[in-house]
Amino acid sequence: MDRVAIVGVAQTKYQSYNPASHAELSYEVTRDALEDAGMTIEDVDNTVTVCNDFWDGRTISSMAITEATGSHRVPTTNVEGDGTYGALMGLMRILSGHHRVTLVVAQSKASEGIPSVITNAMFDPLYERMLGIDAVSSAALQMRQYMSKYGVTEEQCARVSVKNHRNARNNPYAHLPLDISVEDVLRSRILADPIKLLDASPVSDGACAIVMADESVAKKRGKRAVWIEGVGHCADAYHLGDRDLGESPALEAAARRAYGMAGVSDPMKDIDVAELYDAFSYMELMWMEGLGFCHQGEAGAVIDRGVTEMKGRLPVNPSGGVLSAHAVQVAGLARIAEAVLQLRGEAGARQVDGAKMALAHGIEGACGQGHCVFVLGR
Amino acid sequence: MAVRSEDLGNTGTLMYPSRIKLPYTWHAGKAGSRFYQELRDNRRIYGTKCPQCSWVYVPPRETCPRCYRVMDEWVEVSNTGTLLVFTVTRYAVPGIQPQEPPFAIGIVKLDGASTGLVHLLGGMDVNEFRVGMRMQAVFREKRQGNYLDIEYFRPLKT
Amino acid sequence: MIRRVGVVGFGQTHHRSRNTECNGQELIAVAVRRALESAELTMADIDAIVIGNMDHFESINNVDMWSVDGSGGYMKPIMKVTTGGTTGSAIGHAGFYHAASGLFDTVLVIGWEQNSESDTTAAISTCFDPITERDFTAGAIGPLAAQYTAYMNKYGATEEDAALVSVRDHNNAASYNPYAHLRQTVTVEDVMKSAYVSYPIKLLDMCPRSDGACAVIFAAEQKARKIVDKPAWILGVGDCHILVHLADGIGLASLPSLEIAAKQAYKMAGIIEPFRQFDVAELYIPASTAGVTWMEALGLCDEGKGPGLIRGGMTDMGGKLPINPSGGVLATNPIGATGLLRIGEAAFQVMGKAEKKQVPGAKVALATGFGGCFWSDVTVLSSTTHLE
Amino acid sequence: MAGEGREAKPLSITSTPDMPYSYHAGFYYSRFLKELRDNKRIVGVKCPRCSKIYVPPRIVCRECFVKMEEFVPVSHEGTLLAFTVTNFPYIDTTTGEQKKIPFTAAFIKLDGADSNIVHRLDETDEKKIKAGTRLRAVFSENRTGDYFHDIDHFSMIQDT
Repeated sequence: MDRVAIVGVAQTKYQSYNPASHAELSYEVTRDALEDAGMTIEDVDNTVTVCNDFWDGRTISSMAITEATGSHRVPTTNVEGDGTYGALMGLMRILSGHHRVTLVVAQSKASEGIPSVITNAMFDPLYERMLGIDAVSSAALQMRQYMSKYGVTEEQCARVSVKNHRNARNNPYAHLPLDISVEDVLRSRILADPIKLLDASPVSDGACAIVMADESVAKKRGKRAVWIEGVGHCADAYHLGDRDLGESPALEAAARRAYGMAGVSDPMKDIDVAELYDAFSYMELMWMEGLGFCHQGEAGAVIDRGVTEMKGRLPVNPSGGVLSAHAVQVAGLARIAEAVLQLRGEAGARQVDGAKMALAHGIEGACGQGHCVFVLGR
Repeated sequence: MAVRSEDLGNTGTLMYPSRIKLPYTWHAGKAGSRFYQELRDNRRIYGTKCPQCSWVYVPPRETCPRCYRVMDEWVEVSNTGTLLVFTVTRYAVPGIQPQEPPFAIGIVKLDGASTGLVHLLGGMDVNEFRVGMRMQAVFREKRQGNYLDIEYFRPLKT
Repeated sequence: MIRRVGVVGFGQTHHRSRNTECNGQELIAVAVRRALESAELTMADIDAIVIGNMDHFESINNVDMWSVDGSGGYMKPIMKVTTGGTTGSAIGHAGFYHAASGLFDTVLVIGWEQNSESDTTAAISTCFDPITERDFTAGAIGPLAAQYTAYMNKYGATEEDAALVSVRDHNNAASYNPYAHLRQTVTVEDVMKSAYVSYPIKLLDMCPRSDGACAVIFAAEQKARKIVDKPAWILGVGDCHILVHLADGIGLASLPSLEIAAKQAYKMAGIIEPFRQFDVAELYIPASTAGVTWMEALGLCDEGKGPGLIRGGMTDMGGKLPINPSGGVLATNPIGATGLLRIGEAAFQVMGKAEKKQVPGAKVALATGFGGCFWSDVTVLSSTTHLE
Repeated sequence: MAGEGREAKPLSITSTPDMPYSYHAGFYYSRFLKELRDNKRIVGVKCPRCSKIYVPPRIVCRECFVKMEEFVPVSHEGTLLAFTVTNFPYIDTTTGEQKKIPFTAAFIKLDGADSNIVHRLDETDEKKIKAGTRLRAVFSENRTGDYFHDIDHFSMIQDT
């Protein structure tokens, strides 16, 4: 693979609602990412937007941010999926040799809609949709399956939430920095058993942009260039009943691909920091297994040992993760942006010392049906 | 009808209330039409069987997702099965929920099927469901050819 | 190093007003199987999938994930791209970039729409700004009508010129394309007698909306050569999505986005004299009037000379540059598939596989996409890796 | 293998999903809506570089890609550029009911603006409408922060 780097990143602060419009939010991160890259809009030769017609309440949702992201000036496309998929599209544009600098912008104002109604629309209108199932209740089925299959406990899942909300206190962009205990999580209101309020991410408004560049451009950015070492994506079966919800074979396949490209043989050893898509507490544990950081069913024990804490061997979600800020579609791109800050040594109070290789991860669909994995290096 | 824009908190900006409300007619297709016809007319649950991997899919599909083979073998499966997982939804969402919360949803692996069927659970207190329970489909009296022709799955009396 | 990419397979459904026999996934599978058959491939040969449609036509969120039962995406890389009317061309370009990136060798691209599942006009109306435009706008016909009125005034084009485009496309569909949705021959008189939808555009000047799916397989050069003897090489792609507000599309003399996208694609491909170099074109024209006016944006004629090409039969089958042998969008419009159909049809032309639609000896083809807010995508395909 | 080869009659599933959205007007549209509501004023925003005035106001000049911050009033009057008399039935997605037809969508360039707006024209007889006609905004008495109704419609200015 030719070398492509991320040379600029920007995020808004994530919050329960942001008064800026889709275009205004997108302009803000476009401007800031370009500034971070030391570039102007003239340097950008193509863009990728990440918008979703359901969340944005608009057919051709990318239309709203076309001008605000400078996408009307250059070749552009819109990926409807997690932001990591948008970044992947941007990467492919550069790897093709036809483009040198890609701006990727993801934005979400989930506060405009009703998340349950919107995520209910993921389910087959001929079948499961009529059950009123949504992102939360489907995840509850997965959490139960995962726990009963491997004996992972609600306490272990709660520990993820405690860790990530605590980490979020070091992240100025986070929506929900909290100082909570395992008890607080266990005692929080049950949404859909076994998922409790503090096992679930909030839904946030926010935007994120990254600037990617080919080697010739990126080299001029010196140490601020963070290189894309590997990428992989994959989808599992659609109907929940077709899947073993306690396993994530699609993540394993995506990771295998990304690791193969990046030359990662022992992820726990090779990767210094990971930003995972923990829309629910249990997901961080499941994804760690899918990513090969530990064996199946062992992630509960791993978090018990503090391995994924800031001072542990593999800090996971120093940013506070998706549990602490969940702008849908944006969240995966935000994982990439956070990984970039880590590798540049610019992550401030959430910095993992000496991080050289980072992993960023996004999910798509219900219960992590689809996964996209990026391995980034310094 | 004019809409009244509301102040969005203390941000000095406005919020414009609107909606996307539109009728849809989804075609049930080859597999879905037959599935629902059998359910409606005969209270029978059918799946399709893959000629390659031999999985029996319920609800039936025309194509095996795993092998991408056309499945034209129809197999009747039992209306009883095993509860794989469940949850109890305890929050209300206007417009999309078939019942007032709390209500239980589970995945039941019907005897003879290779896949689980996601459906409503009933017939007992929502707090009493357990993984591994034997379940049985309760068919609706007035069946219309849709997913709720099975009203819910209830614990199988032994 | 630039990695060359070719189209190796193409399949489509028999498009119809209502396809009640298939659900969405089954519809997709029909097109996918035909595309695989055309390239003598199986699903196991596919490395990645790109899919696109417009969410609110079928009210399904995360279609990439939902599609897996029909698209073959189980345990494969799959992503969704959607850009409105340009969705079909945008996913085609996304497929091109998948293969050109070196990350994937063989890429399946699927566009589909089951338009009969909802009120298409209503669903389209939701693409306009909810606070300043949506209440008044049911589509782009107003601006298109205004554009043609201005063009008629300026260049002496007539309503009959647009009718000739409608006749050409409808009759091509009827004569040559068994997959087309509308397969009835029409005359200029028929078109002229049909009711005005928005002056000067009449009912028979307009595209229908259809149920249908299309699949195109792209492959990187070495793989492509192994799959077929004569791939359709993608020599150039361009896309330009210019506006946000529909009202700002008024007063566009031609279609600036098409001109810009064409320039990008022509530059990549080395097209200098489009009219001479192209042997056939599949153009996304949403109304026959655009078939008169937009040729100049593509550099196929000088400003104001569109009517001359049409009247002289230059774009008919047997003419110097046949346009829309398939019947184009005026005959078939499953919206998320429409732009990809243009690429697939153009590819089969240069592969010599277009059957009754075939333009004899076609070597270089042009395909376009239109949608969004006067947005355009352009693709240049050729039977040779370099233009002669 | 019961019932092999039996073809089912195609069935369908119908439903009318209702998805509420509270669209955030943002800083630019909010100013626009409030000026309409409170002061019967139509405001645009001016590009500091090329001086183009955009109505409705928006954050960035599409020509210069610079942030615009200067709000300026434009006229209540303008020129009809194009129109569509919509006379085919379709569903109003904000209600789920049939849209009231016919109505005329008028694409208008207001005096003082460099971009166009769309609004309703109070004439549905196509023969009586001509592009180039001068139009004037007619405001509602009861204004609520809804562009579609705070300007009730546009009317043709009669020659005097």
